[in-house]
Amino acid sequence: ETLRWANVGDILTLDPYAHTESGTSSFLHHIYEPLVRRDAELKFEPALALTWEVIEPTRVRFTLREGVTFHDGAPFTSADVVASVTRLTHPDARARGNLAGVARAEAVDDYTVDLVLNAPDPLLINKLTGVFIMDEEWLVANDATLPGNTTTGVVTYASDHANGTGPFMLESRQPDARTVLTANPDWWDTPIHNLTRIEFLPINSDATRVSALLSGEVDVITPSPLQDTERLEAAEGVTPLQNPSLRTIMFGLNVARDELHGGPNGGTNPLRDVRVREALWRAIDMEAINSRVMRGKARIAGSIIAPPVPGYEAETDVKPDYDVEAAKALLAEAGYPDGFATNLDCTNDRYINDEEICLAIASMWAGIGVDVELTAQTRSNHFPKVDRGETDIYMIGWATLPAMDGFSPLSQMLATREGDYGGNNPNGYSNPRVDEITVMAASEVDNDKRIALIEEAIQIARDEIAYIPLHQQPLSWAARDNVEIIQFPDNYFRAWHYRVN
Amino acid sequence: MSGVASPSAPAGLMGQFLASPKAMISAAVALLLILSAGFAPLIAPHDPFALGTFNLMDSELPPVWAEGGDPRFLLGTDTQGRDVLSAILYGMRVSLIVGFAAVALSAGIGTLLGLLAGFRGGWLDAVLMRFADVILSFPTILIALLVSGIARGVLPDARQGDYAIYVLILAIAINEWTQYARTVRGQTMVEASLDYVKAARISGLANGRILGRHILPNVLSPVIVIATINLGLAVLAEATLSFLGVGMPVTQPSLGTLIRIGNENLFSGVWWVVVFPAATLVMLVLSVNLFGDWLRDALNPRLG
Amino acid sequence: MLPFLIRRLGQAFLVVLTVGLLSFLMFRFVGDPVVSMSREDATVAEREALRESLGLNDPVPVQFATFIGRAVQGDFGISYRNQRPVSDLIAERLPATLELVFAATVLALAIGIPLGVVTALRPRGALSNIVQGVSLVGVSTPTFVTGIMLILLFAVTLRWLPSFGRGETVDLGWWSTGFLSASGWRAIFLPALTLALFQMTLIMRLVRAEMIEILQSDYIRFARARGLPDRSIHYRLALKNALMPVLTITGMQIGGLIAFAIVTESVFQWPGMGLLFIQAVQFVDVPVMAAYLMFVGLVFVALNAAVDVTYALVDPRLRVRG
Amino acid sequence: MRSIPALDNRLRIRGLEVLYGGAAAVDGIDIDAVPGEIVAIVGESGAGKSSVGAALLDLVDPPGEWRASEMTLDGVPIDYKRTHVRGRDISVIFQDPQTALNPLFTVESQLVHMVRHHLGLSQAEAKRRAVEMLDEVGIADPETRVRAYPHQFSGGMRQRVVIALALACRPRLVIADEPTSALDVSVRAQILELIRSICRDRGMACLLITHDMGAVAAISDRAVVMRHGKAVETAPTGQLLAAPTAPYSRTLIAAVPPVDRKIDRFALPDTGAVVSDPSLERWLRANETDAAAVPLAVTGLGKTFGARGFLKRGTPVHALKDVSFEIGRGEIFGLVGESGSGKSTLAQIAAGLLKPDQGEVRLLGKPFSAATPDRALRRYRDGMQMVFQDPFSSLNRRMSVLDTIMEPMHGVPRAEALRLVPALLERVGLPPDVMTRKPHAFSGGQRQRIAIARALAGRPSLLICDEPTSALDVSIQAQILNLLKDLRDDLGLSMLFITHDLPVVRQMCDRVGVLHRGSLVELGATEAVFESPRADYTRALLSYLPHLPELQPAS
Ligand SMILES: Nc1ncnc2c1ncn2[C@@H]1O[C@H](COP(=O)(O)OP(=O)(O)OP(=O)(O)O)[C@@H](O)[C@H]1O
Ligand SMILES: Nc1ncnc2c1ncn2[C@@H]1O[C@H](COP(=O)(O)OP(=O)(O)OP(=O)(O)O)[C@@H](O)[C@H]1O
Ligand SMILES: [Mg+2]
Ligand SMILES: [Mg+2]
Ligand code: NI
Repeated sequence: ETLRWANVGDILTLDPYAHTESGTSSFLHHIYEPLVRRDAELKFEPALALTWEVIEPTRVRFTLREGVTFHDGAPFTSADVVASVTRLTHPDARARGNLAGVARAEAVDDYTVDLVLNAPDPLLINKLTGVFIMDEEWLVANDATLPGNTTTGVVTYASDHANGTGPFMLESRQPDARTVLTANPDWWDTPIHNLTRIEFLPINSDATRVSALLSGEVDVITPSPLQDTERLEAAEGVTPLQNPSLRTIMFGLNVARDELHGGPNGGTNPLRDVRVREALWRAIDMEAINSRVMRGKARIAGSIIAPPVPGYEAETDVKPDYDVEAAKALLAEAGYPDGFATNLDCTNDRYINDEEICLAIASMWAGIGVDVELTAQTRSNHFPKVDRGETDIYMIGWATLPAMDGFSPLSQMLATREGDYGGNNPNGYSNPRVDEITVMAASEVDNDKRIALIEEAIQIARDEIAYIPLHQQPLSWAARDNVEIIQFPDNYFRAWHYRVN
Repeated sequence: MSGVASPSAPAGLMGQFLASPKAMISAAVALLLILSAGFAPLIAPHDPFALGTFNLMDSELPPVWAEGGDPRFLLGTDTQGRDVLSAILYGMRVSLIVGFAAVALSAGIGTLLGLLAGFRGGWLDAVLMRFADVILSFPTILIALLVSGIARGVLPDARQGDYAIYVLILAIAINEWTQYARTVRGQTMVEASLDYVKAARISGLANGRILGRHILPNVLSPVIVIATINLGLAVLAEATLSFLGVGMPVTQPSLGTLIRIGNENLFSGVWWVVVFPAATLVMLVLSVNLFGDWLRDALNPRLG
Repeated sequence: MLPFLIRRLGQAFLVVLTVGLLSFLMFRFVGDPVVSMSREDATVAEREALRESLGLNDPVPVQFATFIGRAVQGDFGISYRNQRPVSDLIAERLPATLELVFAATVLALAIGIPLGVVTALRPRGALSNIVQGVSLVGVSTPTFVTGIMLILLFAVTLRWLPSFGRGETVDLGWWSTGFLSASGWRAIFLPALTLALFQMTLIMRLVRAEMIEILQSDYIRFARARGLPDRSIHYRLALKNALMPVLTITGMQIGGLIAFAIVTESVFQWPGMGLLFIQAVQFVDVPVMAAYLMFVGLVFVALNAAVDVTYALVDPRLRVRG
Repeated sequence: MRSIPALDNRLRIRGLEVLYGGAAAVDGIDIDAVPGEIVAIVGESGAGKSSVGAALLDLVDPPGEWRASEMTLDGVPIDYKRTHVRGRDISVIFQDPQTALNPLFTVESQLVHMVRHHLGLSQAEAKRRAVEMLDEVGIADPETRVRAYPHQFSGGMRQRVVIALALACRPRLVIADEPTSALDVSVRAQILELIRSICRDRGMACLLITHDMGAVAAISDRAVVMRHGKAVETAPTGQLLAAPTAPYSRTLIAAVPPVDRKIDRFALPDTGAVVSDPSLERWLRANETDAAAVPLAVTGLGKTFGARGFLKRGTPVHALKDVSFEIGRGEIFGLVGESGSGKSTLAQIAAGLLKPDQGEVRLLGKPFSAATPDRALRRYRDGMQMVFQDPFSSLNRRMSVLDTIMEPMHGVPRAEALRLVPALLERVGLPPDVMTRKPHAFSGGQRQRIAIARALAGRPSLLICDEPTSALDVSIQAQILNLLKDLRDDLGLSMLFITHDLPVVRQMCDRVGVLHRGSLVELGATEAVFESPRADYTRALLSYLPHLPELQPAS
């Protein structure tokens, strides 16, 4: 059976180490496989590795699956893992951050391989789910052992050819038009799917994508605009598919500066006052946003991480009640009875209905006297601006991927910006205990202790309202009735679980 | 001997106007739209630019006559609960400001440069025309990106909403002045070769005066015609730019922005969010264009 | 002819250099490529290293010199987004865009010219008014709306034509064409129509204006006075004269069409250069943007030259003597 | 002269009317013509001459309509519904050979198209016919020339091509509407001769529409004088020229400048004594500059135009070569020469509108040469004014008469100017109340008067007139010439008078220079040059002059 899959964007490249985009990873997962993959519940499950054990704090041993072949027929062995790890950790590899902390791979025998770490890494397995294994002979034969790189000018054969071990094989690729996969008859796993062929059809324009589904030209679209849900429900033969995702949408608050960009506000930065932050949060009517803007499909959040993510605690996940009067009272208490002026920066092409959400919230904040100057712009302008600290309040979405672990927001968004930490914390949030926890959690190999640490930090962030969480945005896809599809919260498309009837 | 009045006499223009229903209807529609946009703050039932005044819970109400319509919102509300009618009136205002300003700017620059190039000739002409080629090879869309990019770089702390409108005006004007320049240049060259210009020179007029007093009034009528037609095009260009994400911000939507937003809701059944702004835009552009067309024909003595 | 070509070449060089400068200036401001190029959770150091390796920390003149130095050698570098040579990307996308533009131009001429003639022959007739009115409605609607409406009508409701893509393509050397398969023909129709609409109206009006003018000219009056039949006067004699300026404008407009293809291509997912460009803008893929802009500039200059040469070939008054 | 033809008329028109929006441009005219006869239709501009031709071809422009009580060709009523009436039965020769031929088609394809359509010849026969026709109209080497494009022919040859096209299907009647007025004197004579001989040889009737009395005298058998849509007189040509009976015919004939003798003024009945305001006269004379200065002295003037046009092809044109002459005070100096001989170039240099390459001009003592800086030009032009050929383009169509005339009056207070302008208008024979009108409200002759008034307002000592009357019909021309002469006599103006019309020169100028390809080939007192030309070129020019022996002596 053929599955025609229309996605919003094309994959960037076929070279798994030359990009950092999750959409591309999701697609390449059909061709290439990691040592460890996630199952239908997103739990770890052996893939190319059968077992693994920590034999030294910085050395992890993997026993590889035997009898696996690459699409060109070459057998899969430890040499392939070594070559892949070498290629991925090469300084020129765009995606080398995906395997940060791994020094090298050492083959023990044909089916045993050690990963040598710089320091103990509790998240190694998480990272490995995103590390696809390439074939050494193929890389050598095609002179593709070096990853492609913009600066060095290396152009690799691997960027438009592929040879993996995965359930599907590349048949043809026309960028931005059509990439065709065929089922791998020699796949080591027992297929659940009944697909013989996947046609991957990028369609950028939302309306066109929906049209293509309605006209029967494609079987599934990812994503499907939320506002078209009702129309798709009404249409013959197609169904909208919606489920919560891991991505939490929130507002970052700039507490680094003495004054806001949006206004002098009497020489103060109101956002430094936790009461102000609470007031802002209380003034957001998330129910309204969910029912109107998100068509009831989002999950209102009180925590900065989603339930499936390790480190999530239901107790932390509480949103203060929507209460305009209380919000006004809090503002008055903080010394801003007439509100204050601030900028609000949002994307308009990154998250589901991002612009609409911000506009609605700006309007709600205006109701408690906060004078909001809203800027909604494209991501390539939004994020650099955020990173330069030129925003007061800004929108950000965090899915904790690819690790899918609470350590990700902890180290990136909560820890003070210094060294490897706080890469996404440009707004000056700093709490010594959080920083302490971060360092401890980074190398804590006891998972229970580690989770407890993360939970504590996230609770602190919740208490101090370091971020104002809004919701977990839904996954919104749509498909023809004859396809059976599972939506994974990490927004991966795993066609080897799908069937066309 | 008797003087014969030529058919393109100004008095005849008014007469022709009154005789052409097409001209009168299009002018009336254009005027009505322009006026209602101009007086939007007075006639619009709501202020769609004031963030605090709309309520998300009022969102997606259909027009009054449809089932579930709310009398407060004549043409329904958009996905944010904004009154569509008010948004259209205000949006048209933004569109028209962009259109008029861009047309005025481009016509001004283009006419001036065209006059100079046509009158002076030589290297000035060559440089200006080659420059126009370069500009022409940069489509409006790209110029808008360029201008907005530069604005962002030059005004680092400025907020998008503050300068978006100037960016749009500049972007459209930068692209369109070339049309005026080319036309005016050609026309100027024709006029400058006519004997009355020589006569003026012999009468001791300086070049500047000759340009301003003699040539300018005579090259103006094609400029007026292009301007009317470009007004429509500018409004349209603004809409396209908004579609590509370099247009007006959502907080001050223009007609183009409204259509872009509405376009996202094309399938969702809230047709009024896209149909009314789009119809307004088409009506505006159409009436202005029709009028411009008529004006061109009317000013062309051969068709008189 | 030779001095003419030399002049044109010089001019082309200048235009492309200016375009290069402008596009270069533009990159500084469209956004930061580093964000799109790195992982969401990249550390500050990782991003800084990337920025450094891309040369974004060099002084602006150094960057410009490097850029131009490589560009004149035809090396536009490697795309930030796909890590593939930009020249390959452009070459890969060129056929799609050119075929689209070609189809749109043919469509615009095939419909625009007859309509222009018809409306010129009876400038005040009812048919003329209707045609002009309808065509004006067409151009008064933004391209993206027209595109979606056509998709809704022809793809979703009637299911006659595909809503996206190019259909089957056949490779002829490095050129992939959609003209050799039925699905290719079906696929090109809607985008070409969308793109052609504006040109069609322009050509129609131009032909109309020219025809009206020419029909008043002495040589047409003379032809009439010699008793030549109207049909041959209108279509054989007058039209040929009227087409001269149409040729110029059409030629010049092709540059504009390539630019406007950006919108059409993104609505119809037409895998051409416009789509490539718009994605490059979103990603801040500087090398691709630069190459695209310079390429469009070059095409424009080339078209200008081609129009002049054709003009000289078609109009005997301009032909080289001897 | 031949006698009035017999009754076997080729063409017979009775009661022809042409109406434009209700107004009759042709108001009941009868015309007859026999085979081989050339009937001239003359009259002032707008008299309806062309409308007669248009009606005969059923080509009256749409809002207009025509009717006739009788219209027969060889006794058969003309049925315009038949396809081959136009082109095969009746054909036409247009005025301007530059615009009458489609530039994009070869002469052959235009001819072939024509004969194939009307005569149904085969392609090969049609081609043979095309060559024959070119041969017949006197184009040398027709086999090769037939494949040329119109722009590859000179004006005269183009007119021959036009005639070939008109006559290709051997029509029985040809209408020639101003067939020579766009042509040079030398060419004009040849074309007239060609028409004459073809009519005679083929027995074709011809209606010659013209205001050129020379042409009428040279080739027509009979003439119809039209005025305001009516025929005021129809008579054999000789008789009409010698003894016009209708008053209008008399005026018309009197306005024709005679070639063979000089008359003082044209005897025009309706131009009475000019009203002249003494204070205006004083004002006009108040500006007289140093009486000793020579108004205009030209020495060794040379001007070369670079190659021009698309792709910069072609060779440089030497428009003027070493031209020297002087104009004395109160003198009218005539400059003649065929088209392209450099007359206008000289005028423009003298007016400081164009820089010479070599030599020097002195205008009232002020020098002007290649070295003169641009900013000195405004001073240089003081004391000089110019009247241009085309009264339509020489007035700014958006400026009122008042503003136009006031423009050269520097430093004159507005109140004063408001007094002077009406006086000036009266001086040139216009009612003062036209001040507020714009040019479109005036006829060509009236506009030329306004242009003269504007020139006078600059209080010039030297007036340069570049073909001031060639766009006007003879009666208006006579009025303007009279006016200019009066101004010279009353104000002592010096004039550089440029024209290609030799009879006009004879009537106007004291001295004359003949330009030929940029060189001054002859220079002398007018009478002397006319009576005993020295240069061959002058002799040739004079030989083309129409002879109007029958013209009655003007009083
Ligand atoms: N198409 C037209 N529409 C309206 N009036 C016209 C038209 N053509 C000619 N006339 C008018 O008809 C009258 C006669 O014009 P016609 O061209 O026959 O004169 P003419 O004797 O040929 O003049 P000329 O010597 O200037 O060629 C003029 O008053 C003119 O203005
Ligand atoms: N601006 C110019 N550039 C190039 N050549 C020119 C220019 N003006 C005139 N010439 C050429 O110079 C020559 C003289 O032209 P000029 O206009 O002086 O002739 P003319 O005697 O006034 O002719 P006409 O009787 O036709 O008015 C012609 O061959 C003309 O083509
Ligand atoms: Mg006439
Ligand atoms: Mg001349
Ligand atoms: Ni009269």
